[in-house]
Amino acid sequence: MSTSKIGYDDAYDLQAKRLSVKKPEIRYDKQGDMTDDERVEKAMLHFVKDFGSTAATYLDACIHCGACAEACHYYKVSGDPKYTPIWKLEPFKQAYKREASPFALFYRALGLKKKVTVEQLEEWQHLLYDSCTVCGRCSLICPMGIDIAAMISLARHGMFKAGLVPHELHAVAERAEVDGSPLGVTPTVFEDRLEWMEDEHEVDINIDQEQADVLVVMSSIEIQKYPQSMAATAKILNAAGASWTFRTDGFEATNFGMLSGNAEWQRDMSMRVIDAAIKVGAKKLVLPECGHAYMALRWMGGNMYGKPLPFEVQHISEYMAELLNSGKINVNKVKQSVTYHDPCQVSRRGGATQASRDVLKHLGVELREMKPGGDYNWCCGGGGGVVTIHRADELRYKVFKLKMEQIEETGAEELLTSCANCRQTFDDGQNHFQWKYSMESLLEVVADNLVEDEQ
Amino acid sequence: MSATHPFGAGPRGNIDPILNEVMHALDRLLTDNESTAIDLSSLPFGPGEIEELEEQLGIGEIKAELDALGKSLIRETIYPGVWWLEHRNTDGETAGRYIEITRVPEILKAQDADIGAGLKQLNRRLEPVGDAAVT
Amino acid sequence: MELLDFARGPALQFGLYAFVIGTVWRLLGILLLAAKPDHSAPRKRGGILAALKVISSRSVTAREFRQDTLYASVLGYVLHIGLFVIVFLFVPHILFFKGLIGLEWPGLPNNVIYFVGVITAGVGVALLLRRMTHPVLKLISNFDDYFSWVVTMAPIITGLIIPIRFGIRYETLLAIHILSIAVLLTWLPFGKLAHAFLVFFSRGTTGMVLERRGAKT
Amino acid sequence: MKDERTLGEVLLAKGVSRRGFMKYCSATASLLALPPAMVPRIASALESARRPSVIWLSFQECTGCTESLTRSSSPTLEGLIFDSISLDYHHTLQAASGDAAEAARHAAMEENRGEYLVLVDGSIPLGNPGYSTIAGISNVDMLKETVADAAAVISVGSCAAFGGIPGANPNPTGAVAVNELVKDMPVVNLPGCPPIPTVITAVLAQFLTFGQLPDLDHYGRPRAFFGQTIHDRCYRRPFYEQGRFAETFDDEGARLGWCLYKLGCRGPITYNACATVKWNQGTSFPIESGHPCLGCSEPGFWDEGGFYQPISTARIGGGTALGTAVAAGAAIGAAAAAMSRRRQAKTIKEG
Repeated sequence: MSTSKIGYDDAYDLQAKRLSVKKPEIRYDKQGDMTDDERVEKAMLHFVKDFGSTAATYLDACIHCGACAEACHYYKVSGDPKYTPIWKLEPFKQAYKREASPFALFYRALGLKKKVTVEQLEEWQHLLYDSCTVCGRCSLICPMGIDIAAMISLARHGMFKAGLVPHELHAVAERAEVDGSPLGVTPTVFEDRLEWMEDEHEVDINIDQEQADVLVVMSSIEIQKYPQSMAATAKILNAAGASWTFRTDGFEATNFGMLSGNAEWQRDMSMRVIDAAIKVGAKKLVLPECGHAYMALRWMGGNMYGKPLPFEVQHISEYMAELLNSGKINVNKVKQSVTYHDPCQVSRRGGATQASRDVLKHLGVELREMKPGGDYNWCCGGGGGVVTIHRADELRYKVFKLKMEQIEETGAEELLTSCANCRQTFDDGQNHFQWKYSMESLLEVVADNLVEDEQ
Repeated sequence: MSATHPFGAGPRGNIDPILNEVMHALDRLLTDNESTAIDLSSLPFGPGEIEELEEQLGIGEIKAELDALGKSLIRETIYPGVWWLEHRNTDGETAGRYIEITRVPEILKAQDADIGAGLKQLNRRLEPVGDAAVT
Repeated sequence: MELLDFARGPALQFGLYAFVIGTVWRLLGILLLAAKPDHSAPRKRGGILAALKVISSRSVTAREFRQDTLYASVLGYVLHIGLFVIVFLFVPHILFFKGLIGLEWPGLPNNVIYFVGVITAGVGVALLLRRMTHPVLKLISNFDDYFSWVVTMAPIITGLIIPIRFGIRYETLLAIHILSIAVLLTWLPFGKLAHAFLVFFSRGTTGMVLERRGAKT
Repeated sequence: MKDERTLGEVLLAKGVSRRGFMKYCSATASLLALPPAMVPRIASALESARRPSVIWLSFQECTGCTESLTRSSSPTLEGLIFDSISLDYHHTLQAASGDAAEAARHAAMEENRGEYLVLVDGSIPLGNPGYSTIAGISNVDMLKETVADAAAVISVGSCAAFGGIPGANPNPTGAVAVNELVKDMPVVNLPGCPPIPTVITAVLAQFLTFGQLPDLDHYGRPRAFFGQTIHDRCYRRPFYEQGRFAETFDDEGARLGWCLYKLGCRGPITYNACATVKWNQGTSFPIESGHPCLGCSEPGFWDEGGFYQPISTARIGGGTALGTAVAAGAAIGAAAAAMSRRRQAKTIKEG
């Protein structure tokens, strides 16, 4: 594989409000030194690999009705038709028709569908990465029921192989593959920071237990930017009286392999966690406040493993809801009005929408839903790796305005979510717009309001 | 006809359109002195429709019978100026039906050729009596 | 009569064969591609019931999107309902199907069909104008979209002309109407009109994938 | 043999009054589908018209056409018209036979060279001329000989006009219509099985009155009678529009006189005057009697499938052909998928 030209040591700006690379003016949109033809060939080969019956069903079904545009925040805020979700798949669709569709032979023989060109792929880099958070709203509006978001993820595979990934995203993915963390969190760093939190918050944190019922993992964003999350997680697990542990050989929940489109890296990253869980004999893997980690491990983990996982996978919000519903932990009532931002991959795409609602109910807050809310919630604009891409900032801020208006309309006092990536996107937006709302973590609110003497 | 069918009663065919045409023809007769004849054999009629049309027009003041190549009935309807004509052949089968909208149907008027023939005949009959005959 | 004989004989026969061959070809060409098993632990039951659920539920636009798609969906509904009515509830059509499959069902009076036909044709024109003017549709439309429009509208227009005639002989118009259907049948499985059957598979797939996650479908 | 008197003189000699003549003219106008206002013109034309000579040839036919023509009892108005033509040869009707009959035909041809009309009923076998002969002369030879000096030919009935039953699939005698053999003179087709007698007399009356043949459609049929479909002039048409159909011959709809479309009525694609002129002195026509139109005046009506099959039924092959289509589609589809899968396998191997 190609190598990044940015050095790891000084590339990241950890002081910034979001996952950020220093000196973003240096731009590389291509990786490796392939010729254009080689890039196209690579892209095609790897597109073809993904044209299974599910993808084919979707790619063959589009009726060009254009409804998906109305569901996409990028189209909504810009009015630019190129942001129509299905248009983002155009080269992928074109490749499908030409290479694998039922009439592929005719398309090729008669030249009815042109070969995808490198110019097309370069142009579509912006559409497949910068302007798609894989939030899946378009998948819900499609009258044909095409899961467009799932297809975007597949299309990224070929783009990665062709070396046509936005540079920052490629860089963090590569670092995650090599170092085990996109933000340079080595096992040592992780352990150091856990110990720091243990002291800071006076909480017992289990590290590298040989055996545990519950394996807990974190996202680098939390480890580096929101370390209190680790303490909050420990507090809750301790309060529940669970047999649990963090593992230094499998702690990273994020999966930039998946976001960037490298299927092998995606597997490597998932397998580290899966192996660790198996090693400690975990009955349950608790995922942190991270949207795409839920998709990667809850819904794709078994597929990476090649068979059903021998343990249950839960998002922290689901785990908290389970503990609260069963009375294993209790929380004090919080007399505040709150609006909750659903992380796309956990709620809309992941099916865990109700869990956070249950937690909020136990907290006794006045929940003011956004409109549209819940499963139809507007994305924060930072998902799918978009928040890492600097040239996408301008567009992302436009999208964020939509989110801001939606939240302001609720008039809620507090803003909560259960995804560190959403959180950093909000922090960055808040900073950019000097906005009054700060994004808070559902996990931390629960930890802060735990009824401690229950034990 | 079934009255319970949701889409109304059966067809009334040509009766109303013909009555309309008769009305307009009567108007032309009065204002422009223009006669009209409607040949009923060129129109599609369902069973009993001609009879119904005849009934609608009714029987007026004048009835005449012509006997030439079979009988013909000529009858004014209840609408003065509207005539019902029915030609029959020598077997008494109906050979044609017409509605004429005119003051007097042409066929009722004595024809010059027939008047001439009649005159000749009358003349011949009077010949032995004297020379008073008109030539 | 020669044209009519050709239309309802060889032409229609060709259309039907093309339709059947194309449909089976396209479906198997899609469905026999590699299928990856899903090893994730389901939250809810997927399978056929989930597929059926989404096949029916996606017929209605979610409330959240309704306002933004109102115009297009109303036109879309009218077009599809109109097509259904004129294709399946016009008595001569029913007799056509009866001849084909042996089943018969009650139809509607012709005047109702003509009325629906005119509305459907009008909506078709409105949809075409929208496609030609709306920036999104202009961008994403291709030959298939316009050709499929022509092929769909042709039987409606030719069917509506039959009672009007325009001085053309009935059997000539009928022949043209049947020929336009032969073209429609021939094209249907190969272009976007295949959504007539693909819709069940794409919605069903989404149902099976997302419903077992308990995710929004 | 040749009668030089005008029609006016013939009628006068019969003692027909002027009123009677006018009545006759009205009937003629009605017959020619001309408006009653045309009666005076017809009267003046008929007064000076001369009786044309008519030679009637019967080939592969069933005599139904002649039966139809003579079914009207004499003397009727149609009958009068036959008084006004000179039917010089008709081997079914004429008293003469054998050589005398053929001599009459030759005499008529000789005396009216270039002016006589030839009426033909029946089709002509070309497969083997011996299939049908009259006085030892094959049909094709007799037709060619007779039409050589004719003014026009009138094909009476569907056999003469389109080949009819003898020409129906598989057409064992190689039967053809008259206009396939007679190309160099006007041929009027009066199809129907049988044709409406009034239509035959009307064409004769037209020729008699105006000395010319009527305006014809693309099948050589007079537009005045074949210009509209049965369906267009059918008194049951409103039921068609209302969607009220007889489903069987003995159901409620049939009793109420509803549309016969579902019972296979060919009215919409059959051009004829049955619905207005009707049959048996204007008594009725098939639909009025409760039977769907068979389309007997259209070309090839025997080969259009079952009479009771609705016209919108597709004329296509059965289930086995469709089964083959399914199999073919499956084979191609499976091959296409297999090809794509092979390409995928190759990719996965190459990494």
